[in-house]
Amino acid sequence: MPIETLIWLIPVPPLLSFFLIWLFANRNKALSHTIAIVLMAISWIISLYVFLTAITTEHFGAEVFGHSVPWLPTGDGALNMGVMVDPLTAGMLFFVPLTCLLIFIYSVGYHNFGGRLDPHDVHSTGSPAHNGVEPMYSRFFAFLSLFAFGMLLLVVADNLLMMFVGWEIMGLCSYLLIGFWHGRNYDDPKKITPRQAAVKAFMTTRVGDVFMMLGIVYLYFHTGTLSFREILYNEDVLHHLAETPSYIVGLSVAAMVGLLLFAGTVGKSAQFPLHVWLPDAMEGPTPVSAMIHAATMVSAGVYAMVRMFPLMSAGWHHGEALTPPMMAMGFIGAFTALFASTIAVAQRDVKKVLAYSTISQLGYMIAALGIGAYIAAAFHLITHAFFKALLFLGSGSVIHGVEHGVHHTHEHIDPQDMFNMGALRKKMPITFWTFLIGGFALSGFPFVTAGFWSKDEILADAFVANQLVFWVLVISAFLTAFYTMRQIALTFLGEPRTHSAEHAQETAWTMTTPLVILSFFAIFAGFVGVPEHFPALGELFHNLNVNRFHEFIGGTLIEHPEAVEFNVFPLLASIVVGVGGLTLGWLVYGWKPLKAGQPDPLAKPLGPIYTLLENKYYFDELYDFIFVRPARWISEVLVYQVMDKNIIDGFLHGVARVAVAIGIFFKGAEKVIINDPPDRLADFTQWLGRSFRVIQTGRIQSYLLIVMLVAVAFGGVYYLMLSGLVK
Amino acid sequence: MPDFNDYGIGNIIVYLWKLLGWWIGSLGVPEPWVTVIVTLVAIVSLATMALLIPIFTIWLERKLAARFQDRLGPNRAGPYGLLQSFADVIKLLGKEDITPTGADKIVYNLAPLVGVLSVVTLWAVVPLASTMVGARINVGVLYVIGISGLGTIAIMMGGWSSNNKFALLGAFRTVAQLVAYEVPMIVALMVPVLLAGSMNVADIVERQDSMWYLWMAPIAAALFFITSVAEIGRAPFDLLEAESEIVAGYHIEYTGMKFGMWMLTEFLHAFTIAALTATLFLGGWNGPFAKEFPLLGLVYFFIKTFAVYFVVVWSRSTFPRIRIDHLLSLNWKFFTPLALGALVVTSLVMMVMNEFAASASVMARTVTLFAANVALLWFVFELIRRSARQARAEAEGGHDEEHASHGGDGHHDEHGHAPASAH
Amino acid sequence: MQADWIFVGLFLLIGIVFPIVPIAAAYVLAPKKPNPAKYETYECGIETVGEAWVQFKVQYYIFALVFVVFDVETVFLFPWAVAHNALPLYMAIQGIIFIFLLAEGLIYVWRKGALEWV
Amino acid sequence: MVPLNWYLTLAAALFCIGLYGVLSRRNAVAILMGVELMMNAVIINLVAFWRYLQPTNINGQVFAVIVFAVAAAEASVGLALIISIYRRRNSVIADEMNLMKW
Amino acid sequence: MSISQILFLIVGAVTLISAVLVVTMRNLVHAALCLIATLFSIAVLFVLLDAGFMAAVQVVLYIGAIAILIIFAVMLTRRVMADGSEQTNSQWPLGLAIAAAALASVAALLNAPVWPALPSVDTSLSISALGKALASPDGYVVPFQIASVLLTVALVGAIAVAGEKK
Repeated sequence: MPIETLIWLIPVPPLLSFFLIWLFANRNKALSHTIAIVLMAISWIISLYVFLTAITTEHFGAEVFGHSVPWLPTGDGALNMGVMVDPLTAGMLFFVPLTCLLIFIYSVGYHNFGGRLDPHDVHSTGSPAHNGVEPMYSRFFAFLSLFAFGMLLLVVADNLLMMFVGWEIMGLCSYLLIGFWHGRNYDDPKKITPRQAAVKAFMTTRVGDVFMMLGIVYLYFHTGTLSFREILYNEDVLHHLAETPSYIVGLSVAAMVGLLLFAGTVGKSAQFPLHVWLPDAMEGPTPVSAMIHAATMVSAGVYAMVRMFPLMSAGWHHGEALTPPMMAMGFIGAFTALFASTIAVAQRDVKKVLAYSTISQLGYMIAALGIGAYIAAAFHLITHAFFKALLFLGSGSVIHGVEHGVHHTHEHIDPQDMFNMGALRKKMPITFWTFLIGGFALSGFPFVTAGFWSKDEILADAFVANQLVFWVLVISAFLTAFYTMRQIALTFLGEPRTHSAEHAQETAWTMTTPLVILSFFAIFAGFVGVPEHFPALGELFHNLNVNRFHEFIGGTLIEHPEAVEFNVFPLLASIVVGVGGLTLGWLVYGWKPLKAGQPDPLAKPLGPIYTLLENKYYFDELYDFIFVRPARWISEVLVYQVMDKNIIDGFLHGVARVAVAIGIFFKGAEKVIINDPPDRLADFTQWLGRSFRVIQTGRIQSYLLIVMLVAVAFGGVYYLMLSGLVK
Repeated sequence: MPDFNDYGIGNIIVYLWKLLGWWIGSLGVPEPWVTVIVTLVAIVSLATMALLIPIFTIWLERKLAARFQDRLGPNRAGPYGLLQSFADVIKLLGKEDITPTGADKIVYNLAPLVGVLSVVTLWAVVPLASTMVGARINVGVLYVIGISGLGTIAIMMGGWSSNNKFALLGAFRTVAQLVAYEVPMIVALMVPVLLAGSMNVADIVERQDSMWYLWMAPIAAALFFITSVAEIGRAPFDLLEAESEIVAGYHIEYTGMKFGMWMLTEFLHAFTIAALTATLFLGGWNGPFAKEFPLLGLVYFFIKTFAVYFVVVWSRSTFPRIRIDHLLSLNWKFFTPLALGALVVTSLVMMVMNEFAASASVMARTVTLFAANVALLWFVFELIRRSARQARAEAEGGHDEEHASHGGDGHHDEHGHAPASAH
Repeated sequence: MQADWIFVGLFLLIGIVFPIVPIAAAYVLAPKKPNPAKYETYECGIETVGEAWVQFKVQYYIFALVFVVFDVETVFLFPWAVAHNALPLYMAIQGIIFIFLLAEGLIYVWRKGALEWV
Repeated sequence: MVPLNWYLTLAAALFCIGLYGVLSRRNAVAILMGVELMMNAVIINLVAFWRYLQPTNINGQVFAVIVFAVAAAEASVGLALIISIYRRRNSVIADEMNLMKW
Repeated sequence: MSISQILFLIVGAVTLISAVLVVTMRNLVHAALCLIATLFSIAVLFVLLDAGFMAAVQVVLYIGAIAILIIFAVMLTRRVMADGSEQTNSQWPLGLAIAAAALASVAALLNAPVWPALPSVDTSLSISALGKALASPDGYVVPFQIASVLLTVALVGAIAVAGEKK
């Protein structure tokens, strides 16, 4: 079968499984997950084959696999629907289906497949199962499959429109999956429920998506095509775009489009200021958090940026001034990285910490792109996907174990709060070790972890490109290492702080296996990107012909970006902050472990800052204050109270009252002669109201009448314009 | 002056026609009008023939019916009672024309005209011989369907305007029946269209020179014949004028010549559908030497038509009247699915043949199509037998016998679907 | 082409004119002896009760409905049938799909019991 | 030859007559008749434009055919609604169908 | 004035007059019959436009099917609308005005531009061309299939709405 056909086939199986489960299998749990997993595996195998073909092709990137057919006929020509695999896509194809598959498998255990259906759940679906199997099991897999379809579609798409379709499908799925436990309610009203979280995520990402769509339309308006090949890998088009000025003074079209598209990414990849949805998205089941909010969807935003990099950097060459979009990416990314990591330091919820670390890591990638470190960004994208998925799944496993304890001991504690854990090392060894690996990868433990290499490359590039960004990133790297250690220490070390933690137990093999596999990649995925002239190791891996990542992905671009020459300072910096952060974390949390009920040792020294961080800089409250309240106020007070009640009614009544008053006055003065006009006026007012009311007959005919009235009016106007009577 | 030798004895009618045209032209009539006039002449002669045929077929039918019932039939008026119909016509002329009080005058008087129109104009597209083709319009078949649709309207008008319960009831029944039977008829008509690749009746006939479509599409032919018999409301489908139930149906109030017009409509329609069946499925004027000798084609055409007409009469005098619910469920649950099936099967066979055996001879195609039809028929009957058996079993299990005796396999569906709904 | 349609048009005219002739003849020839009894509605000699309007079954309407839908189908299928032999397989199959979609509707009506005359 | 705008004007007139019917009739069935008139006006336009502007291109007729299908669907469903309303409320007066009004 | 123009005027007059009758007649059955007349003359118009297929479809579909449906509906619901009763609602003068205005503006609009004359090309588009267009993927196969879905849905919906509630 030609490779193009295979590429077409990659997204199909998940979609198929979605429909199969939805239509036929939603009664049978085993059948559902079998369908989902098997079909996902198929599409993984296909993608793997495509990937291998790609990396074994000489000068891949100069020519790519691609095939497209006309899709939407437009006025001239048609929008094509097509697939394309270039080195970047190949890279994505390497990890996306794999992670999805692992998460599918993980979900089986996570939802206690094989456990009995708790009678309580049967009646109240929509809230997490009580120690039993998830009642909405099949639905979960259907949604996951649909999600995987969206992601793969986005990856293989060869044009912006198709990519956007996949993008939106994922938006929908994240809504569905975050709100998966739509029936769940909490005791304290301030705690956000899955329902609200879903809506929040959907709305927030919409904001970005609208901009992105504008960008797409604008791009199409200027280029007449949306195909990546025709826009991004075509000097003339890029040049044209970079030269043409846009509506906004000082911005070229390329910059304009770039900014708009980046706005989309800001929404999807939860960059500042649209980051608020991601932490709340943790209300969804943990596999969802792992899949959507670590491995794939949020990285889709970054992927989009990497993909559009030639457009972003149109008219930019190494060492020159950054283009506006790149500048925006650089600063927003760096800021997000720092800002999110600071928040993460003070979180208690094991998943929230990871959520914020995700945000900050994404900020890393965006910042890397902003300073032109194309390959570093792609590299970090891939490694991060692995270790962050690993961490999330690990945390899910932890929560699961603790929940088991909770069910065992009937304590009323939050099983996600790290301060209720401790000493899980002995209880859950596999989870511990894998989590440790993931954590070290995240914090960039030197040489042996994937995270180190990718992060180091970003830092190296940043050091050359932009000092400010570099330092910000360094600090956030330090914080990252710190809170990672904090998390590990709180969760696994010390002694148990609750009975639940004591009775926690290791989770099923379906959950641990993915952890092991992912941890493998969390270590070794880094070696493909070891810089060539890195002392010792560089030579070694080069001779082993492992670290071809740079040239491979680099092949995507027209001009192959040359690697920055080796500089020892950023290397030292990343080693220092990595190890330093970890040690500091150890000193604070690991050295003398916390007792039960003891507050966070950071709380005292940091004081108010800590509360500030704990409350995420009060961003939710801020947005609530800036956007939500005013909207509600406008709708309720302004429109209803003021306009309806006061202005309109007030006007009518007022006129009436005035009229009556005048009438009485005149009555008093002159009974007979001028008694009528005011009354008439009053009557007129009433008549006004009545005649307005008449419009609201529930009769279709009178509505149609009005419609036609307007239509005719337009027709007349148009005729006048046609005949030149009206300019 | 057209030369007789160009036409020859076999084409004499056309020769005379051309001669007429030349003669009128020689009188100095401008060209377009000549065409109009000669066309009018042709039409008038054709229409006259169409209107005179019933006078003969009524006699024929009565004769045949009598024979089937072992009687003599009309035998006083003229030799073999040949003049019987003329006597009837004269009688009708002598009858007083009554329009009942409360009747809707205009519609009442318009109805029979529309009725006649809806039948006579069918002859516009029936090719009588290779050189005698009325209108070669490329939508002939649709034209036939549409015009017979007018007949439905006529019946509706007649029944409604008479201001008579029986008439209205009859009209409603009729329309329900006609409308219902039009569905399988249309679908069946699609089969010859599909085979011929044209809706032009003349083309369809010409395509049949080597093989009648009766053999290529037996099911469609049978369906078309049966449904059109239902369309004309002949026994066994003559519920529209079931004397025993609704007296005479929609034309109960009509008397005199208007009644005569309704009669004319019915008999002419009977003959017309015979002609259509002959045209669409029996090869129309096709036959040995019909091409070289068009007059012969005319003869063939009428032979075939009368053969079919004979079958109509035969079935009329043989089968008992069907009850209306049976009639309709027969249509919806047997004819319609069967017609669709026949269409699908034909299409599939032709598809495969065009794809893989494009060079297959007509004979081969015919054999395959025939086999496919037979297979389909066998399959359908197997289905019916099975469901009927099931229905009977259920009926013996307490259901009233009447439901079990229905044809069609709807009942086991319906029973399986809602067991209680049967009673 | 046009000539053929002229033929049809004239035929329609003739078709409406022809039956008028005998009716007119009858109008001339037939006797006229008006008599109120004659003009009453004929119901086998019994006095008519109530107006001609009778409550009708909705079933009539249902059948007309199914008929309409199948009639529209013909509009689409006739061109397909005409073109059928000239179409490649993948195009000819479309008609089959079309038919199956409609058969689906028929089956629904059937299952719903709307085809029963009860 | 007949100029195109004769056809268009005819269609417009037909449309407006139908519109008047729709706007002013009380009986729902009569309203539907008006709708049918409007539909036919549309179809006339389609065919006329096809004939005058793109006679060699089949699209005009395809469009008309599709409008036919839509019209048929509209008529059947609309009448079905009327019938069912009639059977529930024994009325076909559009004004009296005010269950959802206000 | 050529023959075709005279023909057009006659047919058009029939169309419009019967259309007016459709919307004005008190007796709905008469109105329905006038509707049939209108539809038929429209079919003739199609013939004048060389659209024979359209004409045939018009007769088959509108006269043969939809008109029947309408007449059935009229007859089924006839009792409640005694022909004597008021047939127009309170807003009919307004409706009339609107319709007239619409006609005026539209007529003004479409008589403003200069329309192309009747092209004298061979318009005998074979019906098989139509069939091909309906069945070919780069033609109208999707509308074709959607139409059948639409019809099925209409059938199901109508039956569900109008069917007997057992």
